[in-house]
Amino acid sequence: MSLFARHDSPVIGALFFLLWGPILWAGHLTIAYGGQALLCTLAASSADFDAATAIRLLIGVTTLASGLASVFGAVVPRLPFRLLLRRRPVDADDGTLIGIMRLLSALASLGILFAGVTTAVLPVCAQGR
Amino acid sequence: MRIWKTPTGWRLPTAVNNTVIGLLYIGAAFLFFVLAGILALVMRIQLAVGDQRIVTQELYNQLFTTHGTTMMFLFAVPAVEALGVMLLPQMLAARDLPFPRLSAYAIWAYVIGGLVFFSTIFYDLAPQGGWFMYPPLTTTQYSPGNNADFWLLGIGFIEISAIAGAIEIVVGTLRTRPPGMTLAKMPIFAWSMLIFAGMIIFAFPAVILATMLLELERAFGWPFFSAELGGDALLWQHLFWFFGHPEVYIIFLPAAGLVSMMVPTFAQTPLVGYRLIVVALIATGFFSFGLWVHHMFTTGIPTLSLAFFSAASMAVSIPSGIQVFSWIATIAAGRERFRMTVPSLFILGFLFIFVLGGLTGVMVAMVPFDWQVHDSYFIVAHFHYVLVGGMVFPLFATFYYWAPMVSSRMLSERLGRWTFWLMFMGFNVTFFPMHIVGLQGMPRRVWTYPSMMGWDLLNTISTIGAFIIAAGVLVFIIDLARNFRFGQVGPDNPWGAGTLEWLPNDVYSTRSIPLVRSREPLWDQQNLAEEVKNGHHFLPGAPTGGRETVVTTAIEAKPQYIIQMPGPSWTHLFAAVFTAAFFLLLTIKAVTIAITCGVLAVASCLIWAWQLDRPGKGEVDIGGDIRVPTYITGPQSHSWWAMVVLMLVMGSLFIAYVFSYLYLWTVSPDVWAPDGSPMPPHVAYPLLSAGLLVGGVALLALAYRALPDPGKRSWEAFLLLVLASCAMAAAVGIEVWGHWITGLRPDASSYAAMVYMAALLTGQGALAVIVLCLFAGARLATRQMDRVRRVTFDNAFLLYAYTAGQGLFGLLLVHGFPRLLV
Amino acid sequence: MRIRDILKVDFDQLGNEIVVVILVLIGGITIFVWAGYYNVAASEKHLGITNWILATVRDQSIAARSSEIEVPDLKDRDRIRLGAQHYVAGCAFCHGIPGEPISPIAQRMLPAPPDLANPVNEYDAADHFIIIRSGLKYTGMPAWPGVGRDDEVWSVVAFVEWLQDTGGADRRDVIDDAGPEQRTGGGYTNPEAGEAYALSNCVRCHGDADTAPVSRLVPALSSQSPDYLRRSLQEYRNGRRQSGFMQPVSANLTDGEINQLVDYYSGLAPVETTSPEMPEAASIARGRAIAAAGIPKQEVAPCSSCHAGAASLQYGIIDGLGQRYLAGQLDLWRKGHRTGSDFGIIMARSAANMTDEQIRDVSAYYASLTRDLSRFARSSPAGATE
Amino acid sequence: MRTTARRSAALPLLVIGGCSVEQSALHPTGAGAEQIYSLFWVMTIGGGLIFAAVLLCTLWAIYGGSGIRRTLSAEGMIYGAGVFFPAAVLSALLGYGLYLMQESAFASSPTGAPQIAVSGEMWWWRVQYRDAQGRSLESANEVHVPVGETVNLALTTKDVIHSFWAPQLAGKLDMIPGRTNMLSVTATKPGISRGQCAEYCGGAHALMSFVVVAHPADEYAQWLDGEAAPAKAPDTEREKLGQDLFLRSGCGACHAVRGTAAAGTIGPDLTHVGSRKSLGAATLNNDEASFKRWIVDNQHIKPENGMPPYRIFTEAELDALAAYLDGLA
Repeated sequence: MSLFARHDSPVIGALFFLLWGPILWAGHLTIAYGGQALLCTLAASSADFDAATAIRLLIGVTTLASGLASVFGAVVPRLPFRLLLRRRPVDADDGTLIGIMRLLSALASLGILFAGVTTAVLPVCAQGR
Repeated sequence: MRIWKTPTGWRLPTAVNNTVIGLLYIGAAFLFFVLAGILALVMRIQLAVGDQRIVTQELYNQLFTTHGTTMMFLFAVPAVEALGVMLLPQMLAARDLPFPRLSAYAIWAYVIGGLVFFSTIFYDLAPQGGWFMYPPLTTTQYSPGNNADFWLLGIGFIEISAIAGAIEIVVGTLRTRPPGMTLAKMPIFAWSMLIFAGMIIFAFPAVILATMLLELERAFGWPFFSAELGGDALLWQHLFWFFGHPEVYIIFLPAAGLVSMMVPTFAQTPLVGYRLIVVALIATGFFSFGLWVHHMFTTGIPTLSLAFFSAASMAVSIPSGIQVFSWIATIAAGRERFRMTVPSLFILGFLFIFVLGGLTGVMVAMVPFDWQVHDSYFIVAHFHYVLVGGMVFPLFATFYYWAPMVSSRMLSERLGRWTFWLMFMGFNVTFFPMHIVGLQGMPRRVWTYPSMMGWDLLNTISTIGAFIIAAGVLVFIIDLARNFRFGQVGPDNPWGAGTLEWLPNDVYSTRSIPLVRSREPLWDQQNLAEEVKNGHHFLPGAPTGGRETVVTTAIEAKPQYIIQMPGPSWTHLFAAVFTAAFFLLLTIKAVTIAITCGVLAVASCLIWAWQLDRPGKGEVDIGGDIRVPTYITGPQSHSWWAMVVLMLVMGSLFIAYVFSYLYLWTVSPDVWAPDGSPMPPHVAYPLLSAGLLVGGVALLALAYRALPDPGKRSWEAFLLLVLASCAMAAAVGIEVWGHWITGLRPDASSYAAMVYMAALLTGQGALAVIVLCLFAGARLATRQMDRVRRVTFDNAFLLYAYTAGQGLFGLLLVHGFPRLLV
Repeated sequence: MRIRDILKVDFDQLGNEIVVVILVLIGGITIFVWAGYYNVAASEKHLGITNWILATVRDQSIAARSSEIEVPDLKDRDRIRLGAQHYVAGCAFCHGIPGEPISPIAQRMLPAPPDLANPVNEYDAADHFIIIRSGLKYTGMPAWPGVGRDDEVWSVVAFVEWLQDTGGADRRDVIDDAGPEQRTGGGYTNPEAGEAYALSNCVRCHGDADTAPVSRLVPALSSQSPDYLRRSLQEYRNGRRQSGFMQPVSANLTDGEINQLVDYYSGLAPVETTSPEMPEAASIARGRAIAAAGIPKQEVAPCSSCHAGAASLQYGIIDGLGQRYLAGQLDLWRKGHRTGSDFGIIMARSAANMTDEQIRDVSAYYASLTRDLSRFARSSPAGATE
Repeated sequence: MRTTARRSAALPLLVIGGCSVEQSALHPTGAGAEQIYSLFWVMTIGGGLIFAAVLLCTLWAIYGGSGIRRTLSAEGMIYGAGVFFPAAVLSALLGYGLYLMQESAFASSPTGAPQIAVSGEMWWWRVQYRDAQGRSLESANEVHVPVGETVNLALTTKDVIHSFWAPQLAGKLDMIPGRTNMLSVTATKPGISRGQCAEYCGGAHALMSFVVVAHPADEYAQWLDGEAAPAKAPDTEREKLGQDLFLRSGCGACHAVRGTAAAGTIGPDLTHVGSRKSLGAATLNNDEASFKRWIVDNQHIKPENGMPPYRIFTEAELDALAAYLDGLA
């Protein structure tokens, strides 16, 4: 089979590698929005529960964690490549996949930053109108 | 070749070849575009000046609802899916899509359902709730007639045909690429169709669940959306817009992919920034799922939540920026000047309008500004700029660019230019003034406005513009009528493009499937066309004696095996007709006839499936001394992949349900179990039900081991299959029975409705699984399934395992969550 | 694949024969019709086969439409007695009354109107409802004149069912009791003969100075507001108010006759109804609340603001009317069958969102009141427009 | 194909109060609207420049010299113009947006401020004023606010989703069944402006408008007292006949006129209907002719609205009734 590449990559692994950034961004948004909604409901039902700090803490930590993970993916793509595709990048096609993955992770980290920074500024559960 | 001959005469509807049904698909989509366009003209006449009473209030409300619904559901998504069905196989040099009858079924269901839905405007039965159908306006209290049901059932069922097409395109893009076309060498249109299909798989189920909930509330009073019984009108908006916004990107991405195919041809240079455009497509696809709440900025949701989605709405504009600048770079990188043909004119028109629409999009992503312009004519202007600019202009470019592939004569340049300039000028004259009228306070969806408001002049200009667009489309239709000759393929590669769809191909696509080494094979491999024509590449003949194409691995595109594809048949056509009849008869409450049509639809599907899964023909040589099997089971089989994609669809439907369950708890905790409603039954019930589900899976594992050798029959496997189906049915029955005896009735509160909804979703899956298991049993009994030839069994096993898993998680949620709150 | 080959279907062989057969058929039918060969005279009996075909088509069509009809309680004496009155006035001419022969004119119709006392074909109550409400083409059986007045049709159906069960044996209790001779509105002395005849048509059902209405479904007109009575009769006459009973009766009343009837009835003192059904107190209490405050959540206005105290006399006085009559009228407004007149539209707006239980309660409350006669001593405002 | 003769039934609308009443977000007279107005201009100018730049690049790419085309075709240009430049602009824009949202979030005044409860009902607005003295009085289709003072609007709905939008005051806020949304507005200039329902609510959604009247601070208390007073007794003979007709024709079943027997809560409160700036939720001008046309023909002016047409009066009675209602200043 000299006509074709010498390696075979696991499909699921390749998929998760390619979407490394976006998946982190999606996780961050789910935790942020879902956490805020659930905690605001708890705060509404029981007076003593202080929603503001809990939400800011939760979203702060999630932003930090997912932001760093996606920046890490953008800066050192070879590690997740070896981890998920269980082989080393070899030829131009792998180079293209890595290139795509890096920019996606960079964009995702920007999205995470955009969403994360809002928590620091705005009141947590207020309707604010 | 005789094998691929398209049936003629009154047997034409049985055709499944992608070019034939693709053309029907495009034709139907264009017909709906013209019809909805005429509705828009009537609306513009009514709004030309203030205080007009040409169109009554009720008719206008039906007009704008039908215009919106037809454009979004019956024109936009089907048109891009049709381009996928028509162009993708040719671009990937595949003989056809992996499941030709499935796409034929989807297309016929769409055509019939769409025509019946659109016809409701003629006999005063068209829905009046707007294309978004917000409850409580669309509940029976405020829309008592059948109008709303036509939207809920008619459009709901057409989404099912869109999902069928999406499954087809995912498997087609990943598995039927020509040998050598690795992921990184795939044409951009294939990338955009892959992401398009992926988005449909995760977005459409949300609106299908919402449609089911609203139809249940309208028909049986399950209070999901009525506030006094614990429901919430915003639940519908969340579910609808979680689908709504990805849908507009579902419409835009394929159009962007088409532009990325045409620009390099007219610049006669490879696309600059291939990676960047792929990143842009994937990023747009992902970010579009994270910004649905920007349609709900004015509903009083806390500002912090709004800020999350405002951030995501801004982030999504970056990928569009990347694509625009990549196209400009490609135009600049062209050796000679960018050729000014009709398609390139449409592309430049697209750039102009889409960029302006994108900028107003960023403006509207700002929450405070959206508080001012939401639901005003500013938004009408914005989305027409991004949708008409972003999709209709590339579509017209595609008509002119790819016409030679299906018509023996090219469309005329002269008429084409007239069409372009009329549409371009008309578009801006119509929709730019709407920005100003919107800011002057004119809200959307108003059948008239007082003439003292000073909006008359701008609205009159918009009406004149609308007629100019109509003139442009008319010129295009004249051009179509004069030059489009349905018949053998036109001149070879008139534009000098680089991608495979311009290889000389006939009804069976290319004579042989080429080995691909780069992104523009026609440019890089000189006499590829002659080599392919003389059959020097893969699969020149038809070794299995039927319709087949090569299946390659997803990433590296190494040949793996040959698919044997089914040919023309009546069964999928009847299945489509009866499915359409089932849903549409339900809307007018003719229940008995509807159920019979439903049963007939399932029967036709079973007959259709009976002709599939033909025995393998052993190893065959496909050329280049490569021998591949013709029958394969297990995770590499394309039907396994299709089942996985189907399970993703059912999974996202279930996740949307879990979101709705938790959301309704946050809205009305007082209605929830410990104090608001009776507690779920004793834990024995869910445990028994769960036990049955897990037991069923075990039974199927045993049946797998008991599969007979080829040619023999095994009664144990048959028995195990039947037992497993009964176990599943019993599990669902016990779950429902458990709740019924606690006195919980589904129409009591939103909590109760949600509890029964879980059982209903699992029951829906169970019904499909039982039919599949019994079908597998029948195959087993007639010696058509054995240890080697077991694709049907694999599919049944997969679906069974998934439904059991979903059932278990449903039990955990419904029985566990209330106990957490105690 | 040309368009030609795609649509080419081998019609050629079949074509010729089909065309010939069609031409022959058309020619034959035109000659048969043009020459007037078929004898449409009612005196000539149908051929056996034609009879069978017409009968089967008729019965199948009736059966198809009567399958989903819900049959109310037809043993209800009030329905039977009301139905009897209409039957005597309208239907007897063709279908005859037990003991009296069918008029010779009706006997010469083809198909002849069936003698309902001893039925030939086995129609059930639902079939009778469809026949009486929708009528039968080409048979002389008219459709029910009051559009949407299914309640009236059920009264006639109740009487027909009673007629078929008993064969008209105990006529006295049902028909004769309210026969035209006994109830001439005794105390009313009016010289012109015409008025006496007009009054006899009203007295048959509504009773007179000393007899109560023939059934609880019939409203007692004594001491009713004269403006309301005048307007009702005018609306029955010009068809803006639909009723199978009242429209035929008031179709050729002159204004003079209307005024005299109005003066007669509005001057009478209310007559004690023979067996007033006593609704239970809880229902009356709920009814009183609705009458006083309405149901704002369902946009139902309080009844007292138009039907009590100083309200205009254009709105009828409903104290003391029968509960079943009031409930029936409210149901008509809710279904939109009494919105022909300007006043009907106003009443329909309130009745639109009422539930069955609320209608029963309000009707029970007003039925339990005794009429306050001083209400219309003052002069009422200028008459309402036509 | 434009209609030549305008059908006679089209209802001519006179201009309310002399000048054409503004409903434009481009002429803000409220604090919220002014902030958004400045944001609008910043974004429009910025957007315009970017749009021009993109057009310029496209023209250069097609017709430019080989030098400019070489720079444009470099992948680095896509990174620069397509990723970094938008990221920078969007970050600034996001910052500006968060600043504004934070402003409006903390600007919503404490509970002490005067409160107006506005309830959206299918195709008109029920407005209840609750002031410091605890008085609660009802009016319809008009929102009176003091200039300079923040007012809290409690937005609810009786049936479907509506949206309270007074473009000159502030952004819109939806009225969702089962929820009460609080919108705080601060008028900055006295004068009359107009607002409209912005969320499609079926039927006559297009005719569900209202008038916003901003009173100078000192006059507001005086206006409120006037509004709280019961209805003025009719003085002329025609008005007395009109009141008598009003009470005896059952109008009190749905409408309330404080100080008379009419106490209905289904329809709008008519105690001071004569002084309102418009009729039929800002669909008709407020004069006797409009009263008569509304009473007799409201189903044609505003199809499917809640009031049945009252065609039971003679011409003389109608005049009296209209005079009485117009007199309820």
